[in-house]
Amino acid sequence: SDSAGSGSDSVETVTIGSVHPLSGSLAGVGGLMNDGAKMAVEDINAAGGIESLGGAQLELLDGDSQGEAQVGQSEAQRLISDGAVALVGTYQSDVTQNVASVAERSDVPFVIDVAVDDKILEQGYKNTFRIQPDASSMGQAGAQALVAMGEETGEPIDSAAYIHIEGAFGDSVFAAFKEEAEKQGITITKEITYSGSNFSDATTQVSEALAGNPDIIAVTGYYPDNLLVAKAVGSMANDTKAVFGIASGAFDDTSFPAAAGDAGTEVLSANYHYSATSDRAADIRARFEEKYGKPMETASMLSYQAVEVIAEGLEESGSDDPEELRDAIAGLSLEDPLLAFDGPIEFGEDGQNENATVIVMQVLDGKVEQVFPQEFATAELVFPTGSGN
Amino acid sequence: MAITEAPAAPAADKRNPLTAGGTRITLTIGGIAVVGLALVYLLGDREPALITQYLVSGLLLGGVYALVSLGLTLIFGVLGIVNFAQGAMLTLSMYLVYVLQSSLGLNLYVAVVLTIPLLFGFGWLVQSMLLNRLTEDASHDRPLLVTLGLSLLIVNVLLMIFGGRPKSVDAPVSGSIEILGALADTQRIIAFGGAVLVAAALTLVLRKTSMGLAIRAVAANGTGASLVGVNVRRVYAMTFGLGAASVAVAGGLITPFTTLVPTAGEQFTTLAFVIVVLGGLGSIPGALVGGVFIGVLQTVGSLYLPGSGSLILVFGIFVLILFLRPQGLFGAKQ
Amino acid sequence: MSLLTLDGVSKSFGGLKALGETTLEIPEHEFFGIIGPNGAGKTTLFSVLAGQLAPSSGQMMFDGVDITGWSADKTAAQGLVRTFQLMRPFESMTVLENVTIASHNKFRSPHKARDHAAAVVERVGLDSYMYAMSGTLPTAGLKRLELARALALEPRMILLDEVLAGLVPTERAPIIDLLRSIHADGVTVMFVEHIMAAVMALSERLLVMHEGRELALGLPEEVIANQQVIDAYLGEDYS
Amino acid sequence: MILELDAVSAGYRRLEILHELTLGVQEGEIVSIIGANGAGKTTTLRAVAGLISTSKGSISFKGEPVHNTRPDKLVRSGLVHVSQDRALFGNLQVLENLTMGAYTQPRNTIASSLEQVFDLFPILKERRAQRADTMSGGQQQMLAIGRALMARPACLTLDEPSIGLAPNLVAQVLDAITRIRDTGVTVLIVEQNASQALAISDRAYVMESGAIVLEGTGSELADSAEVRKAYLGM
Amino acid sequence: MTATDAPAAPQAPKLRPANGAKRQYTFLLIVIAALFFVPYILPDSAQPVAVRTLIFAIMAVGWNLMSGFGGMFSFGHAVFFGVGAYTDAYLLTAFGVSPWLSMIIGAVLAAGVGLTIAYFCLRYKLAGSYFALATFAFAQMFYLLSQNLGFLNKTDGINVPLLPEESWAMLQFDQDSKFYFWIPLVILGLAMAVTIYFAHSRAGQFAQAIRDDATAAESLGIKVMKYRLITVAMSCAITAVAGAYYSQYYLFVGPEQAFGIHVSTDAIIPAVIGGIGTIWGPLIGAAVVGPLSELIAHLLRNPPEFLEFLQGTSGLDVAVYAALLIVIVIFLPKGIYGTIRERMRK
Ligand SMILES: Nc1ncnc2c1ncn2[C@@H]1O[C@H](COP(=O)(O)OP(=O)(O)OP(=O)(O)O)[C@@H](O)[C@H]1O
Ligand SMILES: Nc1ncnc2c1ncn2[C@@H]1O[C@H](COP(=O)(O)OP(=O)(O)OP(=O)(O)O)[C@@H](O)[C@H]1O
Ligand SMILES: [Mg+2]
Ligand SMILES: [Mg+2]
Repeated sequence: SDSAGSGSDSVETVTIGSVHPLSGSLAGVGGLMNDGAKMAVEDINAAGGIESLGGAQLELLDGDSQGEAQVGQSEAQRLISDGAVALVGTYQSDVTQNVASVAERSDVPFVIDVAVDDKILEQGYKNTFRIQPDASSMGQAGAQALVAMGEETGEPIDSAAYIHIEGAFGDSVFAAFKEEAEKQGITITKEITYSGSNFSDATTQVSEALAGNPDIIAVTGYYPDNLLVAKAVGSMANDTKAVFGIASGAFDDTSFPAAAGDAGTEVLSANYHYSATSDRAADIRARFEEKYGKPMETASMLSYQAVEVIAEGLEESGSDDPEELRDAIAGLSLEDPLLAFDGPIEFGEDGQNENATVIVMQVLDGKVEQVFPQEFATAELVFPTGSGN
Repeated sequence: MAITEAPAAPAADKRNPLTAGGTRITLTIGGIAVVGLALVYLLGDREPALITQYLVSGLLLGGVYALVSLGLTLIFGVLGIVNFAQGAMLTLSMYLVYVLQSSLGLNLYVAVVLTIPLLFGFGWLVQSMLLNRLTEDASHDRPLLVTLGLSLLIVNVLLMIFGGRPKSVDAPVSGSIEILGALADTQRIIAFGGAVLVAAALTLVLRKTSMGLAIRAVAANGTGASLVGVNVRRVYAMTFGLGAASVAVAGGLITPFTTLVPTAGEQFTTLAFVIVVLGGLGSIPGALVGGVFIGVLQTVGSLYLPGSGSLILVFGIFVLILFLRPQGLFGAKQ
Repeated sequence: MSLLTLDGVSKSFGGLKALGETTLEIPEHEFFGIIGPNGAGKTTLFSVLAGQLAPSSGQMMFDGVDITGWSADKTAAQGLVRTFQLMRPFESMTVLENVTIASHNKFRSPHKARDHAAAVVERVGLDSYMYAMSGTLPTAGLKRLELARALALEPRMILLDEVLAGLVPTERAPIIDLLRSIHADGVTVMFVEHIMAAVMALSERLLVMHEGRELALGLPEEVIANQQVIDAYLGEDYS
Repeated sequence: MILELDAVSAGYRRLEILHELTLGVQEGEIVSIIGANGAGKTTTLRAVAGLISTSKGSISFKGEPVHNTRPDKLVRSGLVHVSQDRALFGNLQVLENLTMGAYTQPRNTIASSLEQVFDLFPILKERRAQRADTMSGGQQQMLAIGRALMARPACLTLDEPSIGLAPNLVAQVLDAITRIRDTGVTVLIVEQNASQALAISDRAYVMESGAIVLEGTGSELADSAEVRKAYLGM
Repeated sequence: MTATDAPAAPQAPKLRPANGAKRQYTFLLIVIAALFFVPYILPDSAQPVAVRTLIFAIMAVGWNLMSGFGGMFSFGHAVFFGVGAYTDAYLLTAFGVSPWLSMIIGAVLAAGVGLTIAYFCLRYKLAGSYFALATFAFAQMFYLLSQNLGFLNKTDGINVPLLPEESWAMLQFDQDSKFYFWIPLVILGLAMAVTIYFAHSRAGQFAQAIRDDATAAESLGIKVMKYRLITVAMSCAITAVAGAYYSQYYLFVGPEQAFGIHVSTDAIIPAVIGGIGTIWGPLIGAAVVGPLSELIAHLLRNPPEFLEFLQGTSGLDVAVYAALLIVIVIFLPKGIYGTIRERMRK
């Protein structure tokens, strides 16, 4: 690809490629993410574009991975040869993997908005960055949050049963959780796995989890299956203190409270999340919802953020040369993140955002509220929850 | 229709395979199941209460599987079509229920009843517009590709209309009851009942109506049927329509406990094939028993093989049965 | 010395004994006819001999070799070849290709196999259909094709299952002549037929089967005079 | 004429087999078609039965044009075909096959039709609970004819009903056909056993390469030197 | 008695003299030579699609051997593709084995797996849809197994590490290198050559005879199981090479990419669309199907004015693709090549 810019400051448009699953089973979230990225581009352009490039306008080219790794890869290649100087994407770990290799070979920076697998950044690729926390740090942070919440409410947690999806995502979140939890004195009474591709009833998994009388049931997985888990817990007599999602695809989704009904009440979720206490985030969400008629989920906010990261990189480097852009992103410190993070967005050696972290949400009054830590809280934590009945 | 090369036994099953009860087979499967479960209870090294919960959940899951498979067994058994759009049709019916409920504010079960004729019509159209010619050519690769295309088409059109965000419906009943200390979700019990009802209704249609007679005749010999005055194309369309109508019941009854996205039904397609072949092509009781059998096998199996492990077991048993009893549990030998 | 010997050979399908214990000796170069009512077990006998079906009991010797339980391809390679009552052409192939398939088993060289096949096709009188797709042949052509494929294997003994059925009388004559010439070449022939004129003209010995068993065996004239044969098979017109 | 073919052309895909073929059958007749293998006899009956479409010409039944009409509609109007391969419902019982034959008839007539068929072929009554595909060749042929009769045809077309049958059965079947005709059914029959067929026929056609070359009464043709030489092998 | 005019004599059957394999080899050479220049014509952005199309074509050629020429309809070719893909990725990452060698090892392994599966399916006389479903079930088992096997990294899949330099031995080039196109092109050429050779060989003729009528073939002395298995082994081996190349080109393989249902259908669709059981069918089919979804997506991204309103509707491109697929299957019953050939013959 020879479309990389010259580095002069007479550029008119800078192209960013966005690869997300716009069709297939993940089309729902993929579409939201694409819209998030689009809106970021529009906002930046409306605010005068990239100043250091003489007010250059951003342009977003979108690619549809269809949820398949090889399609994602060829879409990424297409976008780069059509002039993209940076990529954002892609939601799925395997697709992200392939896009990361394209980015590396083409020397184009790639900012991962969502993709959880630790492994992606373990390849030693220098062009790939990730904003969200990775799987193992979420597991670890989840355990820490749990302990802290227990201490704060005076309801110490001694044991947990863990239900998670099979595969890299679930396994690594669980492993990190377990390590940290055991360090903190929490026993894991049971690890129960299920297959994500064929899961239409969670009663057995939940009853197995409840059999050990754990203080809490921890859950990691995607939307449909976690919804099933919540419903199953809701239907069974138990005296656990809480259902606690860690990197759960469902529990902090805006559609979850309605879908789960009573079973969703007071369910907790430790996850990366848009910052509900940030006015900037609130403004973006409001405009998003008005524009697209759909609530802006966290994943979508991450795509927005990823475009901002690239824009900031362009601003810093004053060049649309991908390699200079890459260096600028690597050295970035982006204040006022839209996500509830522990500080500015800064990438470590491996490209991971070092200040990425999870916060705890809870379903209260049919809404997802941020409850922990205190600095991000929008509502009062209820713990132990009513799920023990 | 696909026929194995296995030599035929004389007068194997004098009854008609579409509705044959297969008492002996039922007893055999029942026996194996009871012995297997007894072994699990005695030697399984798990708490009995837990096993009971798995068993009950497995039975109820089996009911769902059976519901989805009942329509397929007609389509596969009579028309010989490997219908890859089964899962997509299931999703379609779920969205129809959703639309009826959210736009007209109908009670869920009323919506389900209204969906039945809609899907019947859909099935009728699909068969008469897309598949009839291929069915007559007795080709099996082309219908397979057409239904594959159809499945993609349905899923993506749903995506275009409804987007990919999860939807949900309100159910008038909820909660659960206790059976032998195990918890059984009311909606799933209703779905199970639905499966039995649909099976009974289909059996009645096949046994007692002249259309049922015609369907059986077409299944036995298409040309022969046309030579006694059966409008074969109409029977094809009717059969696909009936298959689709059963799918409507399935979709409607599982909607309350399923996350409604355009790909929601997909996970059932594969297992439905396993169940239909297991039960015997075109056998209504076979689909029912096969569904329950697979549901229990998968669920109880997951006590020892968690996650996808129990599915390997399911496919393993499937292949074994294909080898040892290719006509399926309830199929008469060809 | 007998070419083919059956000793107590039988075949059952489930509970049905399609072929009862049969003992039979066919000397080299005999022209041996079989008749019998529908369902008597004639085709079953052929299938057992040719290896399509494994016998339920008994022993079969061909050319001094025990062929009991042999598969069809092995039996054919040994020189015992059958044709089918319901014709089974390889429909995606031309007539010549059909026959070449068989002659490939005799000749490794593709050219030799082809030339041999072409000669056989001519011999059975299908030369004008040489390159026609076999699926479009009329009945008479298919019957000849069945014969041609069997002949291309240069068998020692050939089992013909109703090669004349479905042929109009005028079509029968050339096939009957062909069978005679095959026999004259030294091939032992065993055939099943319902067309009595041909049966009488061709058979040196005639076996009548009934419900899987031998009802009569002997010279054709003797056999058709047998009252039991008339009752079970021929009907009053022949009495 | 209850059945009339006028300059009918038909065939398979692009291959035309029948070339402007013309023939007719009077009510209450047995008419047979004889001819060489591949002459197109089966094709003719299949065109009449609606199993293949015609490209030219017309077929009329009871005065109505019926070419390119679906087989099931023809059955309803009384034109019933027994195909060469019998097309029985193999995994259904004999009785079910027969009942199915009366698919187009009012239910209350089934019993009396059955009685007639059983009269004609007592063996079917005896074996009514047997699966069709386990019956012997001749029995299956009787079942096929019996099933056709259940539809109470005005006109019955039969394709080689005696093929592969033992000599005594050939006689039986042909005899049955005469008796069927005697009940008022018109019969159009294709037969290899030309001499026996001609013996029971009122009229007959000789077919060659997809067209009619000779027609006459059964005995005329049976006596014709030309026919004897060409088709009877005498 | 009336005599009608004797009709015209039956037309003599059309002759179809043997057309040796030579003409087909020549044609193949011309086609491959012409395709050689494709990377010079295509824009960079289309090259990945071209490579993907070639991979489809190789799979389809492999599938067609077993299912088209051999008549054993496989609905589980993902098994062989996946075995090839994983063999490559695993041997490379675990032992640093060169992909060229892995292709051969993968092919041999896949042939072995194919032989085992086919042997049992054939032994138990599965045919038609039953055979298809059995192979499908095996593919599902492999899929589930690969998700559960630790040495294959479970659901994580295996990454092929990126090399700093181009390397022929390790089959890695610059992202836009034309070799990424030419190598599968040569593999495709070889696979086609194998098909042509096989179709005309004694073994291939036997296989086709068995497909048409196994009982008749056996009674003519053909060892049915042997020739069926030969066909299966070749088919699986070719498909595995496609899989190995996949791992090298995409540098990543996981259970879904290796054994997913869509992999099996990717092998079937081009062959059926092009013409099943024909030599050129899979090639033509792949050439049509491979770029189809891309073309539709392209059209919808930059729609002509009257279609402007469709822009950005997610799912539309796949829906259009699906509709076209249905139409092609229904209206070209013998596939594109099969239909053309039939027209020409008549
Ligand atoms: N594969 C099979 N399974 C069960 N029964 C069979 C099978 N093949 C043949 N039979 C039965 O075995 C008996 C003998 O059949 P066979 O085909 O040998 O008769 P045949 O003497 O050749 O009759 P025809 O003159 O009608 O050809 C029949 O009753 C038939 O129904
Ligand atoms: N399905 C078909 N496709 C192509 N050609 C066919 C088909 N069926 C028959 N034919 C051809 O049509 C011609 C007439 O066949 P038809 O069966 O009508 O003859 P027939 O007079 O009944 O002869 P037979 O005595 O052999 O039954 C033959 O040349 C035959 O090869
Ligand atoms: Mg016979
Ligand atoms: Mg005929």
